[in-house]
Amino acid sequence: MPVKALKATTVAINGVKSFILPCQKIKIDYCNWGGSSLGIKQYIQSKKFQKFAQDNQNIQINLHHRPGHHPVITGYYANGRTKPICVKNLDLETIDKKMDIVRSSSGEILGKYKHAVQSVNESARGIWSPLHVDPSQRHKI
Amino acid sequence: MISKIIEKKLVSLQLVRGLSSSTARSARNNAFNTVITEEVATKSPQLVTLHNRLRLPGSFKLSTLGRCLTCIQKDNKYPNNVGLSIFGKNLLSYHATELLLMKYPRLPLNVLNNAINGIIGDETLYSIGKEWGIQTDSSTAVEKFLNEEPEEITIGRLRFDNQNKSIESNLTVIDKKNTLTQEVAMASAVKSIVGAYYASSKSLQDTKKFIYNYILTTRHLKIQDMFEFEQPTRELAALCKRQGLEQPVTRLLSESGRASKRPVFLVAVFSGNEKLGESFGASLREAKIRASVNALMNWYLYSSLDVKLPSDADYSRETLKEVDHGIVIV
Amino acid sequence: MFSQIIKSGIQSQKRSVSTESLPKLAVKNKFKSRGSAFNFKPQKVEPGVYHQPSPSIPSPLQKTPNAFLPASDIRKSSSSEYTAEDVSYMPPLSSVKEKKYHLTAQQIEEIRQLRNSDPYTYTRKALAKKFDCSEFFVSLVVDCPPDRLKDMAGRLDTIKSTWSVRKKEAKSDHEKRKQNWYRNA
Amino acid sequence: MNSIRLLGVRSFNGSTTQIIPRRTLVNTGSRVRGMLRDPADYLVSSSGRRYPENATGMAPIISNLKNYLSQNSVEGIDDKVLLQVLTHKSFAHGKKPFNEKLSVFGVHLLKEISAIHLIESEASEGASVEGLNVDVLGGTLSKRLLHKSVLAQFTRLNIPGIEKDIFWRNRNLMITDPAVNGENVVLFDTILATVGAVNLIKGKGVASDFIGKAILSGENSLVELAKATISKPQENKSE
Repeated sequence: MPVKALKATTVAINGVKSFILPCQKIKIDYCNWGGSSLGIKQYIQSKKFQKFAQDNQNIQINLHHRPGHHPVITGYYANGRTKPICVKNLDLETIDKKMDIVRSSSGEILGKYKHAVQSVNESARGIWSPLHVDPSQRHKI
Repeated sequence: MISKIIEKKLVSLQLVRGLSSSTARSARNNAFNTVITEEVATKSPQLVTLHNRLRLPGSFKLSTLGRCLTCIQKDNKYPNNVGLSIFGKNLLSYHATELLLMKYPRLPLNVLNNAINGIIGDETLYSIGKEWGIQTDSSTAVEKFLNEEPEEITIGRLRFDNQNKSIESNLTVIDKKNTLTQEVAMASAVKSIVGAYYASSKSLQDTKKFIYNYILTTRHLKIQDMFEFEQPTRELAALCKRQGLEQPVTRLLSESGRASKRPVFLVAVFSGNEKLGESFGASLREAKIRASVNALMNWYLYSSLDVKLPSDADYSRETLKEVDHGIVIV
Repeated sequence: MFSQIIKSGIQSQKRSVSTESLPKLAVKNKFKSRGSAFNFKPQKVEPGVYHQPSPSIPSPLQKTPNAFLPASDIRKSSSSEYTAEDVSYMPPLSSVKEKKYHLTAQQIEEIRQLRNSDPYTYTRKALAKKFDCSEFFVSLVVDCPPDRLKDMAGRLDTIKSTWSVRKKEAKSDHEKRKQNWYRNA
Repeated sequence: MNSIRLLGVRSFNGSTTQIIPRRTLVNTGSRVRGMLRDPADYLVSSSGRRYPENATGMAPIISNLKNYLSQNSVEGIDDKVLLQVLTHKSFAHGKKPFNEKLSVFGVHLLKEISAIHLIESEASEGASVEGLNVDVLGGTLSKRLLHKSVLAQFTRLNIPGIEKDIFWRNRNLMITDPAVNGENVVLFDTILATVGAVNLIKGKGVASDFIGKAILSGENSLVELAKATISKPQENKSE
């Protein structure tokens, strides 16, 4: 009865040998009539947007005319979540910043992490054990 | 690459069966006259972004990428990716086996197979495909027709006969006859991208680099959690006998709280006066079993300092005298 | 810590100095240890090379015992005085029984017949005592007759039926924990 | 019949290994369940060859394999590794080093190299990708190529006398059909272990040339044998 094998558990680690940007698609909804879409319409025709699209060839960008609504920028991410940001009445520069936020976000729910470092590797010096401490320094009850 | 799509709100329609006429053509037979042409493929936003995301070389045409996303279907409009995915699987399984065998030369075969499945199995390739941003095509032919969905958007998505088709909001049809599940389809797409990578670059070295950069090193495998022993003490004794070591003896190193509710015994297995493995236990019996499990893990998970791969350019192991004996058979 | 330096520093030639022969770092606290555990003032330590092994069980992925290292590995130290341990103060859990292999073929046939003819009087324990061998060896020689197995299983079920629900749960939890023994978990 | 045999346990204390003689009753001849078996019983392969203990005993056994390898310009593989290539897991309860892991290494390399060979040379009716006929891979030829009986047939033809060199345990000597009594499986493992050993010691470059020249081309090459089995009408389906 030699050794038996259990199912493998693998954890995804992005960025070891290659980094794949989590943001895959950005959808820009605008309305041709509403005043709140003024900024987004300027942004779409601006040089900044051309440069953004040229630099990020790995992000699919959809322009979607959605009459009768405020303009929204939605980011679609690898973990399946989306990140909508309303850009109503915003001017060109702010919209550019919002686009950068959507691009560089990972799509995870924002929150505080308990530990500063999250690692998949075992600790280098192992789990501390009182029975392995040098007898001269052992804790005396 | 900006493309303007008018995404109309979907009108929920009574499905009209068999609208799209399909000539009787066996799914296996790939001799099609309609092939994904390069100029249609370059217009597809999904293909261009996927090509950039994986930093594929210029020789990797977008039409080939389009073919990688065409799984086997009842009425295939374009040639499918079955051959490519089989070829990709061969490339992947060689490199995964080589990596694991050279890193852990004494790994038992069943653990090796599970580990290979952990790195390049369908489940893993499904999550890799999602990370690569491969979108699956879930709209039916009728919805495509009504939305006037252009051809380049359709070929940019993973197309396959889904095993569970959702007709209405709460009704899904599960039809197992030659259909694919989401995992199998996505995995076949990832495998065929690997196969197509060799086809376009025609060099095994570059393909190996791609496999390592985008597939093998993107998963961390917890190999130490994959072992289970049935009679570790007997197996350790058989191992020591086979390797010519002295019969293992379990010794008590230190303990705490023997008379209390939670005793802790630190026990180690020695061959002569060399320690093979040690562990804790709430009872002496548990500690002894855990110590021999630890000793066997120390044996099976041996890894040398300088791991070299046969597929490296400057590889030669003339000095290698002994290959791993094999699994311990009790 | 120190072994890392050795591992990275000397790649090609054999290990010349062993970590065990270096003095251990005994950092003493100037004041009473329990009281000033949080206000630790170490005594002066002369500069030099100390060996501070990590107080934990080394993981199979990071360290292989010397006896298991193949001859071609540079970490293997040929003479074991570097890696041997003083086992004099470590008592063996059970006395080391030397396997005797003293039973002849006829005696083994006899064990089989006795066991099959009347398993209730000739139990494994009785046969082991009679032929001066281990009970495990008796089980190697002959399987327990099926009717006795069924009878024993029946008795065990009647005992288990008297268990309370809490005891049943405790026993099944124990079985689950025992599974981890065999999985290095 | 019990013969008293000095079976020793080598104790590893430092450099010297010391044999501790002790009186051990060992059973030879017919098997008695529970008795310690005399190693001489199970160290003989089903072709009557004894497992060699030293280098001189090893030379005649590995000569066929060694000649085959040197004919295909593959030198420098250690004799012990060649002996391990010829030893199957079923021999001597796995007490001697066996070739299971080498054959796993070999099968994956052979699959990859033969896949490349097929898509470059074989025609297929499907649309080719960058000039490679990838749709050959799903077909019967690629499945036949790595079928146990085809590879075993290949080994018999190309390495004469290999069946007698291999150390394995034949479960039932009465059955002579190689497909059933396990001889095909053992030959299949041996040729794959040879490929694995060449790959492990000489590297992938040498191994893929070896596969390209010796296995996939040449007079009775694997591809022709596979094609022969396809065109020939199947007499027994059990093949």
